[in-house]
Amino acid sequence: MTAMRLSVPSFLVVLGTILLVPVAVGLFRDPTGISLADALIAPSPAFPFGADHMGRDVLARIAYGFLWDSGLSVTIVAASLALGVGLGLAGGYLGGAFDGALTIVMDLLVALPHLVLAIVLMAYFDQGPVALAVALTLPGWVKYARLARARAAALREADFILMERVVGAGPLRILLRHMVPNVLPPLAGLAALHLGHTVLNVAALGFLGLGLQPPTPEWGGMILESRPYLYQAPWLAITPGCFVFLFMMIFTLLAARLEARAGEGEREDAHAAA
Amino acid sequence: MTIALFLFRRLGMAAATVVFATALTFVLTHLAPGDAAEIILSRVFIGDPETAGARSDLAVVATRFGLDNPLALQYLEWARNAVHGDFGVSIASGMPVADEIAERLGPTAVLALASTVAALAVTAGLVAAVRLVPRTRLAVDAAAVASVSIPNFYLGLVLVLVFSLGLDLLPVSGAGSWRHYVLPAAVLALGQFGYFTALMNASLRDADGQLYVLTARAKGLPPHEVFRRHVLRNAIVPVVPYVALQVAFLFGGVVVIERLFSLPGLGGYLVDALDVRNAPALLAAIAVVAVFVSVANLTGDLLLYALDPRVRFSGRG
Amino acid sequence: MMTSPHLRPLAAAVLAASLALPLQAAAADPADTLRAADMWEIDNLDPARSGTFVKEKAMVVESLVEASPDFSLRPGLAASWERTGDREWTFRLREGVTFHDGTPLTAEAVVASIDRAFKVTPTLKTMPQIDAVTVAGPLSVRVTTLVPSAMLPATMVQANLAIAAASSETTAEGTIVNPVGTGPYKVESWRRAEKTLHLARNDAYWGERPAIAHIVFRGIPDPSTRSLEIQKGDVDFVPDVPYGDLDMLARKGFQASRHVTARVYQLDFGSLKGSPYADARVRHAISHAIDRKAIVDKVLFGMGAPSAGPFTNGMSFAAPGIAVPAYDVAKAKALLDQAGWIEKGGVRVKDGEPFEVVLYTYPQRPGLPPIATALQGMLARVGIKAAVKLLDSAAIPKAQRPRDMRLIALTTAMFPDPDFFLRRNYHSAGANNTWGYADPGVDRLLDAAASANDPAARKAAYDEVQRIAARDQPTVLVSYYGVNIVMKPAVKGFVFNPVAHDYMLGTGLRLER
Amino acid sequence: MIVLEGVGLSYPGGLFGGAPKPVLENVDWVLPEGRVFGLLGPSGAGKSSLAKLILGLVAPTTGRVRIGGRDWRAQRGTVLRAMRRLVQYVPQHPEAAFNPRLSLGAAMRELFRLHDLCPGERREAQLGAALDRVGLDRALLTRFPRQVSGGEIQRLSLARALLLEPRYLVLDEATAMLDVSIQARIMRLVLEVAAERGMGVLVITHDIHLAHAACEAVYTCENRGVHVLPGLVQQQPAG
Repeated sequence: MTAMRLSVPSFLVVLGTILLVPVAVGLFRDPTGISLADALIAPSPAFPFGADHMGRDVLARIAYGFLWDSGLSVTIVAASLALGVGLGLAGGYLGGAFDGALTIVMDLLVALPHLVLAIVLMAYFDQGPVALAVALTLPGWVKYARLARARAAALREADFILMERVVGAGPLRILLRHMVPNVLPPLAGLAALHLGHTVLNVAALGFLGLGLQPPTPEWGGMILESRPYLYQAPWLAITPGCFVFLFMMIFTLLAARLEARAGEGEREDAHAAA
Repeated sequence: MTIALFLFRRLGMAAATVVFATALTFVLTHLAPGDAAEIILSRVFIGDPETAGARSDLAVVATRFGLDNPLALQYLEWARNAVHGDFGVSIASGMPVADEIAERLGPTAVLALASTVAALAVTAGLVAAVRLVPRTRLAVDAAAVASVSIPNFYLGLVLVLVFSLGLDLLPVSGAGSWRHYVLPAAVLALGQFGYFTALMNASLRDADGQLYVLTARAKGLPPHEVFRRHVLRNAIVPVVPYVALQVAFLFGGVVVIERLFSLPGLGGYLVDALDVRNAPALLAAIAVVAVFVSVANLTGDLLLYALDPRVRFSGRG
Repeated sequence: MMTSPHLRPLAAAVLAASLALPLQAAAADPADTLRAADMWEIDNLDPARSGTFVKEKAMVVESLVEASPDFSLRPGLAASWERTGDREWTFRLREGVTFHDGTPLTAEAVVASIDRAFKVTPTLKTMPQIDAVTVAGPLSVRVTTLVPSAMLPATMVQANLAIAAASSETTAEGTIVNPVGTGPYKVESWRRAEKTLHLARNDAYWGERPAIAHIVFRGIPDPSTRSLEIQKGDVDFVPDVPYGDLDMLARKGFQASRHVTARVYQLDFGSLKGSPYADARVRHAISHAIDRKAIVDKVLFGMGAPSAGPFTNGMSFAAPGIAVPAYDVAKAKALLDQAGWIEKGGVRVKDGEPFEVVLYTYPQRPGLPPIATALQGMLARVGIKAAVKLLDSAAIPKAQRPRDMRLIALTTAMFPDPDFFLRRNYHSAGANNTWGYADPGVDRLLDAAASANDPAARKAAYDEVQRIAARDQPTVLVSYYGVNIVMKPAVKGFVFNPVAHDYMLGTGLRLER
Repeated sequence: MIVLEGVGLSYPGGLFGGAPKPVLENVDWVLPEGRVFGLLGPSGAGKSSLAKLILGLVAPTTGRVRIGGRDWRAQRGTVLRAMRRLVQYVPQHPEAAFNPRLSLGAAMRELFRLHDLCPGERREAQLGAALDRVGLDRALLTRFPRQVSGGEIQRLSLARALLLEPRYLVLDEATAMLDVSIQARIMRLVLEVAAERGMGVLVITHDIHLAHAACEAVYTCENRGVHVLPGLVQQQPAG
């Protein structure tokens, strides 16, 4: 996505506004209040995005769905980042048997389709938010670890790291104070893209009935729940779909922006690892 | 590194992947809440998941399916049979899993190939447009962003509404003729071309800056000649291996799309197996997916190896 | 177009693959072919496993005994039966019946078929406890049971005990893939890759000859897809479209109908001991808190009906005089107050413990998650805080604590005898009775009725059990399960048979294109 | 005193890469305190490997490297940290010897915390004195490594080494990248400090003139061993 010539920052502001304004409004409304009398009401002043088959306010469910989807995705990306950078640095810096084992585990995990792995994990575990976070973090950390490991292996031989050892810094200090700050910046673009993908995957799992379970407001689950009413109430499917799309688009553009900043050389690493 | 050594390592890794994937799934299916014998008893024999069976029948089922053996032994037994092409009997249908899987390979292969080819064709068109038609860059970039951003299950719903019901052009679901593949393949292709376009554009830009391209320009060759003879050829080469490596990603999409369109392929089989806790079918499907992806990764690696000399020395991990 | 040499082989491969696919299934005369969708995958044709499909829908095989729409028994392949001993029943076969391959229906053929079914599906032999099935004469079959059983003829109605000829083609493991039966239709071809089964009329059928010459069945497990398919026009008959689609389909000119089946949505308590539900007032309060009519009308879009007892009015074994529990929030609140559960800030509390529970259900039956969500709202109104959680049905029992509830959909007549449901749910040793309901009177009534000979005495006992259950509310019945049928206008003569597990096509169908 | 006893070093050949590659074999070498030695040799001969062995950054494949009687390999924790202070290093590329994401001041101040060098209130004064000694302005401390000149950062590199008051200093082609006048000034500074503190110095270089000018004895590193360069030995001290 480096081929982006759109005026990315202004575009991001516009898209972000479209996403966040309804969310901000919807958070003041009730996402779970069931009122069967209001079932399948079309968009109107009382229900700007309509009401679903339980008479629940779709605007409120979109807003709380945003909290769930984005909150979970941020958690998953943060956990993947921490795990990936931690393991990757340790592997790259320590080398030896640990690095060998890490390489094998990473090769095994990249060779499996991530969504398939997550689907299988979700099907066999209690389908709550914790399980979902674990199921998507498990394959998610690998791309960070690959990059971090490569950078750490290069940094290990860097003069300034050698000098830290000469002046007596311990391995933990070297890792945290000197390696991490030098490994993280190129990962920002990757993380932005990962965040978008994670929302997409959370929603896809929800759509397959394997993600967060109803009545939790979650965008993919909302699309699944709306399928039977595609005719009478198409807005039920269209609205959450648009929000997933919007979210993913924002982070794709952001990733492009961050990647362009991170520079040409590191871009190639990111593609190879992704 | 020699090619033999490279192949040896990659094949070893592929085998390890298949073992890892199936062993993990095997353990998961056994750790899952709900007694395996109970599930088989009520779903296979009684045919009604809510109707509990008699205690005495549980023992019969456990013995017949070897469920009272230690877990490792059960896995080894499964693997031994799987190597001989015997994947056991499906809990959902009672039919041999191997037969069911064999029937479902075709639709998935057609879907994967058709969508990849279509995505590449769209990519080629867009890349050419950017080069040959002025002021299309913005539109192409926007299309690429939209492509990678749209949820495929959502796109599928919209396309069915428009093309099956609105315009009455294509079937809603099922298999049986080429027309059943048009919408699913289109959804997957529309989700993939953005990735290919971005990759291709980046690769083209790199090729643009190469010395021989500048030389060709300096010689006074017309721009489209330069593009065709020097830029394009050198830009395609690095992209080709990534197309093969894309298969793992594609499989995620196949699972969702086959479900959406009731297409009797491997991905739909996998999700159906999960729905009813059909462990034998799930294991076989996972094994086949792992083999598929491993072969694709291997192909991608070999292409990279053949096309990019640097890889020969690093071995890519 | 990119003229990369790498792409040409790919394109060729795709072309070859798409040509290798069979072209659109060429059915016989479309005017004489009914295209039907089923709600399950058509992935097995063994009557002993998929009897519901092969017998009730495809009409390829038949049972010794059949049931009338009121669930009373009527002759099937057996013209008559009688109890010839304490633990013995004898069935006399209908004369002049032949299988699709032309061989006659004999006692040997029946015994061989039933013995094979026992091997394929061992549970058929244990519900109830059958000892042996033997030949008693050329057209006479004897069945002996381990304990005296009054309901044996009813168990013979089970679709999985339908009779298939020994000539039926099987796999190496002995699963039938091409059943040869006695029914009004015979299998023409089973195209598994297309998920379709092609049937042709059996012109030598012993009973009423069906009007439609061919039926093509396609398995479409997704309800939304079935709805789309009939609107698109690629099928003539679909069961169970999304409930909300029915009115729209009727407006578009389709025949859309709702029917009640012998299945019930039931709210079970984790345990009646060591939980709030030990107090019958709490159970009644919950029952009164449920607006059953709103659930049927709004959540299920008119599918099913509010339930009184477990059996619907049309079933011969429903006890008279059992009413649907009234929806009465005030009464529910009063009962909870009496039981010591006092409202505090929206949640009821007793002994410092809030009434907070998990309500489990599973997603496989589409009505369950929305009913659970609606129940959550209704329980909240009386101060019971329930968190809805979806799990696989096999996983729920282990997750459930004594204070949790679960919503399930139970079949009430796997075979047409009241013993099946009442014993499983209300007998202290019943297979479903995980909540531990134990009433010695109920146990005595059920045990006596199981072996009794006199139909009137049995009926009286079962009616009494149903009344006691209504009084005690060991579980809360919410609503009967509904199924809907959507047909094109050209399909005529459909009569819903409530005995079916989903639906039966029947031989009365006609096509008027 | 730095003592190398029968030191050998070889790099592993990799999983499928054939036999290990020997760099040094059976080296016995003693470097007493308070003296300035030179080490000459073609590139790739193992000069840098020797430096890393002495600094304890690489463990010898055979033999032992001891500093003040202690074997590097046996040390852990606080003892190891204290031992690190004894030998300091000024590398060839000083601009790469500082973390690019830390200000130079932060990099220097870390040393105080690391070794608890002196009470907090005296640290700034001490840092100032160290900068004065190498002739640098304190304003430099707010900058980042890529914002200062080669000469400045080399001095800073020296200041960092001296701050820890080592008994030994290893200069690894430390002045090779600088122009001749700056090179001479820095060498003079090193020799002055060494004389003041009685510190030993090992000057690794490929510049034979520099070695002659500055060192009491010059060794060469060739054929996987260390040899005295004949004619230049002033006095071989006793072990």
